[in-house]
Amino acid sequence: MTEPAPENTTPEQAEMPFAVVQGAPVLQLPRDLYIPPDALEVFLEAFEGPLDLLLYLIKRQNLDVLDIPIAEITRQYMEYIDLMKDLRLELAAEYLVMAAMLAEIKSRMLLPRPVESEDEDDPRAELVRRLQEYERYKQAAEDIDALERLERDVLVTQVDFSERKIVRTVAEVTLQEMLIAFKEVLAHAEKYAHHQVEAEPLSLRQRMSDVLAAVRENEYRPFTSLFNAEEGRMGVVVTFLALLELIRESLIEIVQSEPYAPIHVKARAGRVTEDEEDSDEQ
Amino acid sequence: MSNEPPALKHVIEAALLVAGRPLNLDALLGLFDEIERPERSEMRAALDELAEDFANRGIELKETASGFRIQVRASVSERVSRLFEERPQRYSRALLETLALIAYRQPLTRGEIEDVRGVSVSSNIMKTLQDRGWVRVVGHRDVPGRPALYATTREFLDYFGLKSLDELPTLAELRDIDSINVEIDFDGAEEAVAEAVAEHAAAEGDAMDSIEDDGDDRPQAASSS
Amino acid sequence: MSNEPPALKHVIEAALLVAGRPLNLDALLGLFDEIERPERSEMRAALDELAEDFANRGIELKETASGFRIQVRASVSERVSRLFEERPQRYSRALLETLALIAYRQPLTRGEIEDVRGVSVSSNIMKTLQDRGWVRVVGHRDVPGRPALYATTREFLDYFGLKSLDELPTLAELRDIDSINVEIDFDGAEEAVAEAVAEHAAAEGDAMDSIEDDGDDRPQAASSS
Repeated sequence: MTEPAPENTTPEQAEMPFAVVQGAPVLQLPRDLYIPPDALEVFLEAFEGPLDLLLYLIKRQNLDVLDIPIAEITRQYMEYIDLMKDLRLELAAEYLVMAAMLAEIKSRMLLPRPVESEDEDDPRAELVRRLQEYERYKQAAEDIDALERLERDVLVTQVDFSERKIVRTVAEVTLQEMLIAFKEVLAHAEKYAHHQVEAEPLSLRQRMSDVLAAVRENEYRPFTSLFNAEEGRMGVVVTFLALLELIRESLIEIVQSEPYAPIHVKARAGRVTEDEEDSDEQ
Repeated sequence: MSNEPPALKHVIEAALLVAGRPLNLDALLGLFDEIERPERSEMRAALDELAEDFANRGIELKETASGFRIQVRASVSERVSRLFEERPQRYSRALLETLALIAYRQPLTRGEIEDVRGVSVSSNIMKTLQDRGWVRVVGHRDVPGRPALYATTREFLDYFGLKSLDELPTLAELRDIDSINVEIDFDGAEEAVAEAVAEHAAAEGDAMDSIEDDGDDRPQAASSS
Repeated sequence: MSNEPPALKHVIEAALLVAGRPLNLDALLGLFDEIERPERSEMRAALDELAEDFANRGIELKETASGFRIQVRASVSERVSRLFEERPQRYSRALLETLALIAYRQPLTRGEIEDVRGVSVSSNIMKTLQDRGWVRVVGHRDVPGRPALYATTREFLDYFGLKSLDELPTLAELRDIDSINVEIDFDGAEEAVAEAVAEHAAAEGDAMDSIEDDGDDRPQAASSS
């Protein structure tokens, strides 16, 4: 909100004193101030529509919205409408609709009213309702505008943190979760007889993987180099069984150039793929 | 610098300063592994301490809808904003009134906004409100044409420094035309306050006062531009 | 907030916190009109005070070539960095099943996993498992298409706290356990494995002796790198 420029007399009703004397309305209406035509244009454009203009006319005269002197307000309203027409301002249709409504209320006010009048019988009731409804949101808009808001009133702090470490986190999982998941696969797999998953020593499976990872297809590796005596008899047995299983699954080849010559092992697979290179880096 | 681990409030301070967004309690707790994680009550206490530390400074701790942020106080912002050439955008009355209607009466259609304001609402205004992220379409009214229903967003609350819609300024009471002839008694006055907004009628106290004051009690009504 | 004007150091602090760039002495002096502008010496003194205020805090005042800036101290930097972590998603059931199948049936191909699971295995799952270092390709099956053979890694064992795959429950045990308790007595499982191996070995009795002699000189090279 800004202070109004002196000559513009912008219609900021909030700045007007508001002192209604109920039951004794001030009938001595202040004279309209003279407004130069160019200022008038700015002035009129400042209104947010007919309700806004009406509210201005009412508040300017310290009148209560609930008790509008319709004849007088209608006269003033029409003066502004005529002015706008004279100035060839583009007049929104809503202004004319309001003019018609005011004229209608005025004529109904002239009719004699029953003594016990219900409020819906007051010809002004609908207008009063609309004016009040508009006024409260007009006020609410001013209240919202007055809230401390970002950029205009408060600034958000932001410290540069470009040197931050990029932390990549990965999902965590427990062994238990994995086993439960697996149990369900098993249950599923068992429904299909041809996919029986048999019990077998896992160390054999692991050793198969280890051996397979250690041998290359285009490189003969001494058979004996696959064994580690430090593992003891059991370890050696497991390695051997792993080799047998790998041969059975046609995953490795055993080569012996002549009887009693050293035995060599190589992978049956052909070229080393990129996959393999990648996984070897780990 | 000493080798002591930094105080919780100083971790919070650093986090809020670099985050670039408001952080809620959970986000702050998320800075810690489970083992070392402070209790929520400790976190709250540390936030209180931090707010106190800022008491006479140019910055303040503010909680809004999305969480906590550290902001420069209004009293210092004006000077500091000299750093920026760009002036903050100003908003027209038409836009603010439209925003107010959506805030207090959400969800509602453009036609319903126009009914209250008595003039048409330009598409530009609706677009600006949505571009700013203050307003969004939350559905469509089940009437011919299926007009969009608008509501305010969390960004709206953050921008205006509110924790929730409850913190919006109280809407003025509607008075009944009958009250002209009756001793002023506003107790029975209109309760048809916007559905989405909590009623603050009690807190507002005497409706007459609020009308007479006409906004005098609002925080710093006209000073900032 | 009191009505006193904020201390110079607090104006500086606020300015540095919102500027988004380092501010030199001239930029800071530019916040003030000529009449109210502090002396350079006052500005320097205020900067020194501010730097002192920051001692023991999570932030510090730093002078760089282009001016002063406030930055996060190394001591809290790591913790605060967590704000920028991407929240990890939980692994899907499909991924866990795939991992378990590889663990129990290795080495095996994707097609073989699919046969057991009855559904296809997405490339994404295989990639995630390999990125995580839990699974690797150890070879290719010599069949048309030469599919990759997958196996678990040492990292897999480490992650799940296993010394070897033998510590996993046997398939038979898995079937019987309703809710699997990971702390089951693995000794029993090991024994079962040992027995199975022994039986197997007994059947292949002859071969065993000769191999024993051969394996002396070379360390087993197969464990994953």
